[in-house]
Amino acid sequence: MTAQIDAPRAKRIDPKYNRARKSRNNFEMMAWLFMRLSGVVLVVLIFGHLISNLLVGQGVHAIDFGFVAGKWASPLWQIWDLTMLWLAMLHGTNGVRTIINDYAEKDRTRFWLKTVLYVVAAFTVLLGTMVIFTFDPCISETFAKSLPLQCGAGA
Amino acid sequence: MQVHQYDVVIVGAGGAGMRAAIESGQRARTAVLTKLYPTRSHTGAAQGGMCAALANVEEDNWEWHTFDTIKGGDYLVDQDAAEVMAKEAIDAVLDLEHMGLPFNRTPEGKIDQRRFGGHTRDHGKAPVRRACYAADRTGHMILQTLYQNCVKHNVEFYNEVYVLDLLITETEATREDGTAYQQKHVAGVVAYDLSTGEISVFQAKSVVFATGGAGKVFKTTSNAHTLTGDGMAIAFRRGIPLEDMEFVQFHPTGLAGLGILLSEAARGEGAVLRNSEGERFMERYAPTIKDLAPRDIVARSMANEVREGRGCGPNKDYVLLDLTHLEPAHIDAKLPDITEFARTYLGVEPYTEPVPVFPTAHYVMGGVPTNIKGEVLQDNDTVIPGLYAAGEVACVSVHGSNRLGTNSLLDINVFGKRSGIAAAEYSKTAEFVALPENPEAFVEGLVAHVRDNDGAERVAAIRKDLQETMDANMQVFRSGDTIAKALSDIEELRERYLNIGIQDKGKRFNLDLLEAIELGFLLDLAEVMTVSALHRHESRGGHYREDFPNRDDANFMKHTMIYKDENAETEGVKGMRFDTKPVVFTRYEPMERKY
Amino acid sequence: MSTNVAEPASKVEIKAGSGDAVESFDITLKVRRFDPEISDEAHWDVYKLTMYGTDRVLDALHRVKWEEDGSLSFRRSCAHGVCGSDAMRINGRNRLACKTLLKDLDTSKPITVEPIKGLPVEKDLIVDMEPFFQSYREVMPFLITKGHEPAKERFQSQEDRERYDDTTKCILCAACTSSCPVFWTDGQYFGPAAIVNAHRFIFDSRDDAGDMRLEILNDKEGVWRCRTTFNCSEACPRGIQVTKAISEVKQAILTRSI
Amino acid sequence: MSKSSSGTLYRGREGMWSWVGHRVTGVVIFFFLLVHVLDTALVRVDPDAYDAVISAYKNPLMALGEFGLVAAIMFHAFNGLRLILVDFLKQGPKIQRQLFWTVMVVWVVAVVGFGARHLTLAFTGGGH
Ligand SMILES: Cc1cc2nc3c(=O)[nH]c(=O)nc-3n(C[C@H](O)[C@H](O)[C@H](O)COP(=O)(O)OP(=O)(O)OC[C@H]3O[C@@H](n4cnc5c(N)ncnc54)[C@H](O)[C@@H]3O)c2cc1C
Ligand code: HEM
Ligand code: SF4
Ligand code: F3S
Ligand code: FES
Repeated sequence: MTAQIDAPRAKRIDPKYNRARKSRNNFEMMAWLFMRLSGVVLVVLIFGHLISNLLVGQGVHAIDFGFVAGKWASPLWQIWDLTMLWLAMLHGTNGVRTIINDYAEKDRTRFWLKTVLYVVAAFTVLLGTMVIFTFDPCISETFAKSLPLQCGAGA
Repeated sequence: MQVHQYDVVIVGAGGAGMRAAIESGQRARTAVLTKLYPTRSHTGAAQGGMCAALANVEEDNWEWHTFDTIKGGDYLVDQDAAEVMAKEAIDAVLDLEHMGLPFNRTPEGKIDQRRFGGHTRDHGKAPVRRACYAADRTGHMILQTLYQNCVKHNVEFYNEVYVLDLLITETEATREDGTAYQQKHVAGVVAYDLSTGEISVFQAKSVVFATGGAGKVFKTTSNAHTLTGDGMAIAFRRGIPLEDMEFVQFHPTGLAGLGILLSEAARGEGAVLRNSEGERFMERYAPTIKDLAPRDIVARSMANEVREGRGCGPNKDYVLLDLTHLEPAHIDAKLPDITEFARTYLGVEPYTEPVPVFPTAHYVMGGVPTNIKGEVLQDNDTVIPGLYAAGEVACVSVHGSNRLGTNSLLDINVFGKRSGIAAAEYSKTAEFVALPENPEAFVEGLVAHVRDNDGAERVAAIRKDLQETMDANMQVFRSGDTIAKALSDIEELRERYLNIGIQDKGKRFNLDLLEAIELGFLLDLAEVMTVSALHRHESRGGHYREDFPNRDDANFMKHTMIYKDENAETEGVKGMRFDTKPVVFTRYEPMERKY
Repeated sequence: MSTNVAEPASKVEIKAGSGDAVESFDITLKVRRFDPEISDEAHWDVYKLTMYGTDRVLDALHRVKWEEDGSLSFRRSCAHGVCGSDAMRINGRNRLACKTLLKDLDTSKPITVEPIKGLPVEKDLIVDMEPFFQSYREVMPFLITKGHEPAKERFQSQEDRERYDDTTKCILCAACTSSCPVFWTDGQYFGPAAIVNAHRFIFDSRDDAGDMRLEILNDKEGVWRCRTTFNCSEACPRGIQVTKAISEVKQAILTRSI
Repeated sequence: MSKSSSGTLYRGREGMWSWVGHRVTGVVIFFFLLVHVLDTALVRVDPDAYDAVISAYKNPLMALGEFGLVAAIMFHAFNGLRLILVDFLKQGPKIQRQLFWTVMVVWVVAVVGFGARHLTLAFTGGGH
């Protein structure tokens, strides 16, 4: 049963306690600052989003393809949603990055988790951006009929 | 077993040890061995201040400081040493400031100073502001600052390494007058690593002892659990004498029942002592400086009030420290920690209620005899080359029979620095002294004996009995009878100590084992203290004998020296030899000590 | 400078002191034990003790060590909260055992005592402090000045002295660092204590190396890892506003870079 | 590190628990956001599929889920603002506990308000 007693503490500093390689640049500071700045902006954007989508009029029941199409017909909402998408994704990705940094125990795990995170985040941001920019209300027939001019359909 | 080699080995990382290390570390290959992490040392508990005649707030000079130190020590002070200390005090404070110590400041931005017991202007005319301070955390700041500077200078520490033996070899030598004697040489120390239980030898050209005090001989004490007088006892066991061990300072204001210290700075800032009748009784005992009289006088006055039935509380066994007339803001600025102690530990609010206090064992004036360079003496004047001691473990003697408040933080800085420099310089020219054969044998035997003994006696019980008899018989008031009683109790406890058994038989962090070894040190020291006290048929400074209430300069103006000597017997104690050493006088004639 | 106070009265009325004798009570102490020389697993030991009103958790531990089980190991020295030896987790929170009065705890339930978290446990309540001190040493915790040393003291105004007063109180007990959820994760974070001790010099008007320290704490393991959970501030036995100090350092780094 | 360093849970206070909450809600929102972008992307692919997915959101059970999500967002948002105040207000660290309780009150009010509206809409079936 007796566990081996090796010297619990080397006389001098044990190398395993030495901090991982130093990173002396402003990245963590900028990330920290970004979390706060984006946070403030996100409050406005997300609450605007929630109010318009879930509280005004019929609330969630009003949401359908037409609702979205109607919203994105206005450049204001396009920009709104686009900024929100980017900020939220950057904010969220950085947040999750912090969490991975905290809890991953091995450098390898940390590396892979972060790679997956970045790929997923990049994909999502690009997809979302594309959707907003290349959104085509006319792919829906019902909708195309109600917006004949824009879609140039039914002519 | 491992053997390490260093030019200088410093034992202890309190104020004295680290001050020495800063000097020595820059001059020679130095290791500091300490049983506690450096910042845990008890220097950090010191509160009130460190004296130096900076004259930042009022007229002052080092000569007055010398005089106060000598008078405060009831003329048993070696005056050359006191002069050195008072003179170098100014640089000692400035050194600390330059190292970064955050002193409180005057409106002009200079180091602020405040009053402290026994420090006066112009030879006793009135209290003077001489104590440099940082709130009531002066010791904390000193300890931190010194540690910080050790980090700066990359001093090598061996933390939680207990030194348990000093390696001494002897050679035949002859004195100038032709008499033969055994010259001691220091070869190193033997240490026990708490974390592994390994014993290793540190061979060194110079060794500096800075292991602090021995307050744990008593029950009620301001000292840490770890202040068990290791350095004194280790030196004593190796034939080095102990000087003036009968003089123990009882600090007047320990929290009643607990012993936790409330600094004299409280009185320096205006607090006063009161008895059960609300009387400021110090006006009767020391009409000039009242509550700021030296500690021995105040402590005795308090004990006397209690004895005469004017104590407070359910058992009438303490007096009160009254701060209620001070502004709360002033208290917070100057005495934040000690008022918190009162709140935390006694539940008393010092703004509005007086705090129960009673004398607490505080400081051992005696110790390992050294000269003003910090060199340890093997008798009245023979230096042991390469062996130094500084701080509370040493007896230079700058404190005589009663240390003035703030003079210890000064002592550790002045003599810490001196011994650090001297040790490093010595190591440059000296050779290593050959290690004795089986250098670790003694410690191995000691450890094995304690670990393997399966006796029925418990260490804690013996220690408790020791502390109780010392409190009862060797405290503020003593007499031949009480001292003899203490001594006979100690002899009994020694018998019991032979029969101890500990429960922890492991190697890792075996504090059970070390407490047992420390108890051995305490017993040795208690014995030396009582034997010294029995011999001194007078009252002087911290040593007050009811059977001899007066100072007797004709017979006792001399230091006590106790040696371990198998062939001798003193006061019925076998193995102890008694001797005396003259006091050094320069310019102050003994006078009656009145305040 | 000491303000002059009016000479106190020679005699005052003393209220009849609260003459109550100290009460005694029973407690159950649950201590987390671990000794790798005996077993690789930790376990709980339970002790029933009768203690008194002025007793602290440290007294209870001593009682166990001295009267029941000598192998119980913990560090302690000063016994009044100034040396920083005995930080431990008492009822789930970091405290100094010598500063925690038993009567202030709920004595109807067992009092749990465990080692502080995030540092390797060596035996019972003793942890390896080396990683902690390592971080401390890395922030250059000492005064660095340029130019000549003055013959007298360096001047410092009372306001300048006050500026860093709070962080000079640190006793390096590690209660803060080992209460920090970020420190628990991988032990790489510098931790609040190191930042407190850097703060002590960064804001000392006499010091000339504040920038270097800010640079050190701008590291990826530096101040930015703090998530303002305030465990440190709540744990600090010296009442240091730890999180505030960290915030001030963050702000100093920000203003310096912008 | 030895196993023995685990033990009981650390009894943090407002600061620690709000951080746990902040972290959990942050991750939850993040994953929702990924899904949300994906489902919204359907508008680019097939309106009917989009409507089908969205109608799932209108199911009362999902409404509860949405309610939870919005509650999470609100907690994260309000507490995020608190953290920003703690970081940038001079008095921030000192009043963090008061700020926390303010956040809780505002959050409860907002969540109850939102819940009343959203859940009535969801359970009464709304217009469609
Ligand atoms: C509560 C209190 C308040 C005080 N206030 C003041 C004041 O205001 N002004 C003043 O001038 N004086 C004051 N004093 C006195 C003064 O603080 C001490 O006398 C002084 O700090 C002692 O310093 P030192 O370096 O000799 O010992 P310490 O600081 O006690 O250090 C001893 C060192 O030795 C080490 N050690 C001990 N034994 C061994 C061993 N066997 N092996 C290895 N290492 C060992 C310890 O680890 C420690 O590092 C006060 C004392 C107390 C208790
Ligand atoms: C609504 C407005 C928001 C505000 C005000 C806000 C605010 C913040 C702030 C200030 C932080 C930093 C916390 C810290 O450093 O301790 C943070 C962290 C985080 N946020 Fe947000 N945020 C918001 C929205 C979001 C959204 C939409 C997401 C998801 C995509 C998100 C995910 C995260 C994550 C994962 C973290 C990291 C948590 C941690 O490290 O513990 N946040 N948020
Ligand atoms: S900041 Fe407080 S809790 Fe942290 S080490 Fe210093 S004294 Fe201990
Ligand atoms: S506990 Fe840790 S997260 Fe920050 S506020 Fe204190 S350092
Ligand atoms: S024993 Fe010194 S802080 Fe508790």
